[in-house]
Amino acid sequence: MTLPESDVAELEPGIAAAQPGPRTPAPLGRRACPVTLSEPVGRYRMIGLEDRGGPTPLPGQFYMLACADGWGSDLGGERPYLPRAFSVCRVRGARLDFLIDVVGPGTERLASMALGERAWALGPLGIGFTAPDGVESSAPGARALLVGGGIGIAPLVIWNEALAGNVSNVALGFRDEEFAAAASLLGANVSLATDDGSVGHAGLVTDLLSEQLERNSDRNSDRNSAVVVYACGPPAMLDAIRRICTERGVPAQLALEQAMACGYGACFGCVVRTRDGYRRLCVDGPIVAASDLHEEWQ
Amino acid sequence: MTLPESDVAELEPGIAAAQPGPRTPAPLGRRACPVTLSEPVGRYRMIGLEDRGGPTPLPGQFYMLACADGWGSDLGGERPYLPRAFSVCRVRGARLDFLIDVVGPGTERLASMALGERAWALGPLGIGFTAPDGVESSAPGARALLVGGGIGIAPLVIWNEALAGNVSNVALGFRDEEFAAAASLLGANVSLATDDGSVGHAGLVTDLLSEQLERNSDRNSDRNSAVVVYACGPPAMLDAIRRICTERGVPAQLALEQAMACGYGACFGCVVRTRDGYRRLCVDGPIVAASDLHEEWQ
Amino acid sequence: MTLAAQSPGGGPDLSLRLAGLTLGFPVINGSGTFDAIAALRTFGDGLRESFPFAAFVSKTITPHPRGGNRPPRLWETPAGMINSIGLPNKGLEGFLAHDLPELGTLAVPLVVSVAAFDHDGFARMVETVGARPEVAALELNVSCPNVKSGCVMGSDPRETAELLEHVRPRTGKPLIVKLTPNVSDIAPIAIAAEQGGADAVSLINTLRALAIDHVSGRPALGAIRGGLSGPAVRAIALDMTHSASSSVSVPVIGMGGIQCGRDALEFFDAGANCVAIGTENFRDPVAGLRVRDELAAALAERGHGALQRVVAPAR
Amino acid sequence: MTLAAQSPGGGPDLSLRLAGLTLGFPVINGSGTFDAIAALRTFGDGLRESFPFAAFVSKTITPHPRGGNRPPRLWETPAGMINSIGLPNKGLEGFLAHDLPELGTLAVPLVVSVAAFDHDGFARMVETVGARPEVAALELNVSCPNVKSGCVMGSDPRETAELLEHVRPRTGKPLIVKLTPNVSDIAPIAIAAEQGGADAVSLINTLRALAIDHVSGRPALGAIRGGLSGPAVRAIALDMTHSASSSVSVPVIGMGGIQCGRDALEFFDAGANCVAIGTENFRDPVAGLRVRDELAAALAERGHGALQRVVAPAR
Ligand SMILES: Cc1cc2nc3c(=O)[nH]c(=O)nc-3n(C[C@H](O)[C@H](O)[C@H](O)COP(=O)(O)OP(=O)(O)OC[C@H]3O[C@@H](n4cnc5c(N)ncnc54)[C@H](O)[C@@H]3O)c2cc1C
Ligand SMILES: Cc1cc2nc3c(=O)[nH]c(=O)nc-3n(C[C@H](O)[C@H](O)[C@H](O)COP(=O)(O)OP(=O)(O)OC[C@H]3O[C@@H](n4cnc5c(N)ncnc54)[C@H](O)[C@@H]3O)c2cc1C
Ligand SMILES: Cc1cc2nc3c(=O)[nH]c(=O)nc-3n(C[C@H](O)[C@H](O)[C@H](O)COP(=O)(O)O)c2cc1C
Ligand SMILES: Cc1cc2nc3c(=O)[nH]c(=O)nc-3n(C[C@H](O)[C@H](O)[C@H](O)COP(=O)(O)O)c2cc1C
Ligand code: FES
Ligand code: FES
Repeated sequence: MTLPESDVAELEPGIAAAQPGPRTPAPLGRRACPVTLSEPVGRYRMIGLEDRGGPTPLPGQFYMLACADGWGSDLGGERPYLPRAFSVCRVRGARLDFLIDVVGPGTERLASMALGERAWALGPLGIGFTAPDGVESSAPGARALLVGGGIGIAPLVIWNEALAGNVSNVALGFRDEEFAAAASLLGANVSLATDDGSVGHAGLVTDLLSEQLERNSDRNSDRNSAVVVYACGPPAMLDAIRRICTERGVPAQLALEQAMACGYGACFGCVVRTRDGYRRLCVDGPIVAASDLHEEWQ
Repeated sequence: MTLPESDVAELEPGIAAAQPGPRTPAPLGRRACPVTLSEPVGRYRMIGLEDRGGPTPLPGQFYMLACADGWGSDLGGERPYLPRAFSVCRVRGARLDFLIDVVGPGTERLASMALGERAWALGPLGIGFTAPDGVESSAPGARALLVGGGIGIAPLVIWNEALAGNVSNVALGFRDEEFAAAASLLGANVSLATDDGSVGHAGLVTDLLSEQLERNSDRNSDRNSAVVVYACGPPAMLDAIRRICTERGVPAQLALEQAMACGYGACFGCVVRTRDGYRRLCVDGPIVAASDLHEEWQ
Repeated sequence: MTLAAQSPGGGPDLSLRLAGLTLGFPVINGSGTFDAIAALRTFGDGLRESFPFAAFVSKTITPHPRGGNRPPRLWETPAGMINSIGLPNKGLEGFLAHDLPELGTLAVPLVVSVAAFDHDGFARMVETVGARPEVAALELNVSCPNVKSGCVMGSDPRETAELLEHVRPRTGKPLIVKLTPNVSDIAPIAIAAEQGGADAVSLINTLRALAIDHVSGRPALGAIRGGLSGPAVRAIALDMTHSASSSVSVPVIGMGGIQCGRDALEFFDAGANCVAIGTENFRDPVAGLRVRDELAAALAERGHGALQRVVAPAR
Repeated sequence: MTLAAQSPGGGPDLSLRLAGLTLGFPVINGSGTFDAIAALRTFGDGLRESFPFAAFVSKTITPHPRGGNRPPRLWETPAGMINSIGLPNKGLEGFLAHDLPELGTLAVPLVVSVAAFDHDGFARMVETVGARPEVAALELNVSCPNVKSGCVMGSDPRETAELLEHVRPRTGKPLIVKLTPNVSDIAPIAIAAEQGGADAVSLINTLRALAIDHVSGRPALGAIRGGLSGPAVRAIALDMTHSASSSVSVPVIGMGGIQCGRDALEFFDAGANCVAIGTENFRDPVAGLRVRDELAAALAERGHGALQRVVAPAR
């Protein structure tokens, strides 16, 4: 095989402007936090870290985590080497809970941590979700509509708790019933979709979203501005949501992911393409307004 | 600072001839062996590996060991990366016992293995000790004189057991009483020396050796050929023994150490300088006749 | 210098003069591995009080704005990482207007890293940036493996000499030349930089590298190629630091895979006069201070002579 | 070819023709990282039945005997190691008299690696070794960083071309040129080798590196400098494999830090036609067979097209 030879920098997109966004600053320096909770949640694992010195994060913010020992533990010094990004899923006193989906060496090592073991935590990082009434182009009294796919439910859990009664609906999509067990973290009032139909709607969670928005606009042709969509999940799902919401003029806040090395703006590695250029997700995200994304952001 | 700029190969010493030596060949391939023993012995740790498929090693042979998991476990993929060499210390059925002195990341990791954890073992490797009657220039009916320094007792334990009644004396040197507790592995009939005098002779184990040889020759001017010295320990000790034995015409077999990458002759890294050139300790050692060593072998 | 030269435990004075700069301790950052402005937004003003480096080296800026390479831009490797960031920056004008004023408020000397794609561009950068009072020194990035010109200028002694000829007259400020490791022999290039009037050399930049995605079997990074950094390259960086420091008498800033004080000490042993932290900043934002303290401890263990050698003014 | 081309589990046929050799599977050893004679002494005749490589590449031999460098010769680094072995060997005569007959009894094709310190020495080596019937191919080591001449010949396209001009006429056997990574751009050197009549190129050799002993602060290796190998260099080796394979049409033997079948597949993805195992042999003497099996499994996962591409005769 011959690989494409082009290594010319792509110059056009430029660098996007800094985002204000709600932000709790992080203390300078990572903290060694003991694991005080480890429990399965469906096919995921919830790991709780006792972060005594740390501030309370805002929903949507994230932490860079690495085990204090055994990070890079394969024979021959293989990965993980860099810390990994995780949205805060719940806050219980000084304990920060992270919901972990094992997809590679870093998540495997983190999910296997024993109680009392310590992990390095840096955070809270990035900007959090903006409440419905703060979102540009939302109607007064707008309510939240939460849409999650798979592990994307993590930041929605804490956001759901923070919004308390102000959530009109929660729609979650999972691979199958086993994964869907994690939906319990968002309470009882949840619409479910699964790929295999083992529970809830057999199909995409975006079907549920479209249906919901349809119902809203049936009632009142102007009512879609009375909801703000908050979504987190795989890129294809988020792009579908972006298109659906753009079409209907519904404001949406998306929690995006990109591989990160540092989490605090140092490496310029975590960019996503927005309308005004490349934006670092770690300092100017991970929450991005759907309307800010470039058509070809994926 | 300016480092010396010379990187010219040292050409003169040449490559030494292959050594026959007693050798049990190793099965081709490393084996994953569970830990079935872990106990402190003085300040050292004895780790037993169940090597069901493997052959019985000869005293003086060694194994290359690496933990199956967590080898290279520091943050950032630091050392250990290569396996480490260990003399077999005892054989109990299919269990191979290794006595480990923690001096760096590899020995630390190996000594910390839990029961049931598995280590890769490749061996037996190298050549073993030759019994007194097989040693060149030894007198018929010669007896063994074992001299060990610190962790150097490891191969002497199995050799002492193999020689059974044919050992005239065992002299061991340690840093202090705590380390000296490991002398019990060689039974009761042991002369001890410690650096701090906390037990036995206050001074070097080579003092005990000289004394012993003195006593032998007092009895009979020709009797020194009736002993063969077997020694293992730090290089300075082994060099002293080499000089003492050369002076008195006593044959000596030394178990040497050198950093090893492979243990089976592949890398040419483990050489020691002998009279006829560089010898690979892993295939033509680690047991080397004192008289073979170059004056400046250290 | 306002920085505490003492480690918190009351360690030894590690301050030094380097290429005309006064540094509280011999640890700075590698260009492009710490963004002081983003870090201020993340960590707040706490960063000012315990800024992790004795000087701040900016990300490389170029004459015109650049968005950088298409993502993905990061790939993890054994004991290291590959980046294909592609020098995103606001361009000379954008930098002077937006970033420089804020960087000027830091309590440590500011080194601005510049690159261009021809001699005139480089000369203009050096002249314009060098004229700004906030700027203590300039670093010439002639070594970035992501951008063609950088590679060419820094991989040949003659090219390096010609570049210095063009830019040296444009500023009285100290010039640091950052060398690329993608060469057969780094010594002649360090010598060319010195003879051209460089006040210091820094090395190493990243090594050209490729990442393959296992699932697709295709290059994993948007820009195909990238640059390798981290502990994996440390032994190579040490060798080049030794080569460079044995062949020039200007100070040498050593970097490449430094994670802790012991690693830093290896660079001093190999002839460096100062070290820089790159990739390790990503794992620990205050790695600079930690390395300072660990270095002080390691020096103390070695005894007084060792300490003097490290903090001695550059040859 | 007598070697089983099937993995024990009855995997796919991975046999290939490479530079005139028939290989049971596309995995050989890197020169100097496996000593078949010492391994036979260690493992006995079991080694013959399951020889870990599809061809055996000897340690580099030189015109005259060499003892090699003063110990210590080994140093461990993050995800790698530095060696300063220094090409110990019995010299041409000693090799022909003592080693070659025994190596000739192996069941796999024998590649003899040769080096010399001038063109005539190289030519003599190639002619004499090439004339022996036990020898299937020769590898020219123009890249060993421990020996001055090697570095020079392999780090410049013209030098490489001149060398090939001298040695190519001396043998009809396949010539493999082993490239050094200590260069700015490996493509012109691969091209020079091809134009000079090389039947294949292999890469990479080790990267020049330095180890410092922490206690003394002095170089840890007897020969000061050494060469870095192991997973730490893999991303660099992949990039150079890609560069070389995009610029020549002779087959490319890729190596550098391969530990498992997935690593090997990365090299095929980058354009290699065969891979070699080096440092990993030290950790696992049957790494070659393991990589073969893991590669077969990884290819099976990718599907039929992938398999064909790897085992297809070289372009
Ligand atoms: C802001 C943010 C919040 C997040 N929140 C959560 C959360 O709450 N819960 C959660 O489970 N996850 C979360 N993630 C995702 C999580 O960070 C990743 O799943 C994690 O980093 C994967 O690491 P790993 O080592 O397990 O797997 P990796 O193997 O590192 O990651 C798997 C992915 O990386 C790619 N990959 C393979 N090899 C390499 C390599 N050598 N270098 C780089 N990439 C490679 C693969 O293509 C694959 O897509 C979040 C990510 C971000 C950015
Ligand atoms: C034939 C043989 C038999 C042996 N038998 C035994 C035994 O029975 N019991 C036992 O406890 N030990 C034995 N040893 C010694 C044992 O192999 C070493 O102590 C072990 O390899 C040390 O590994 P480590 O990772 O713990 O320490 P390392 O840190 O690898 O070793 C410590 C030594 O290595 C040097 N060093 C430091 N950094 C590095 C580096 N980056 N790369 C290379 N070297 C470095 C240091 O100077 C120090 O001398 C034997 C050795 C040989 C050759
Ligand atoms: C993400 C990233 C971005 C970098 N950007 C630059 C840059 O803009 N200019 C530059 O001269 N070097 C740049 N470098 C190179 C570093 O300054 C440093 O030379 C290199 O990473 C080696 O040091 P390390 O191993 O400690 O990271 C960059 C390195 C990384 C990892
Ligand atoms: C101990 C050692 C000795 C080597 N000797 C030689 C040699 O004699 N000739 C040669 O061409 N390459 C030699 N090499 C280089 C290897 O063949 C190989 O190119 C390099 O190690 C990269 O592959 P790896 O990372 O898989 O080890 C040697 C490498 C090592 C580690
Ligand atoms: S992760 Fe480094 S800049 Fe965002
Ligand atoms: S350890 Fe490799 S040859 Fe002895």
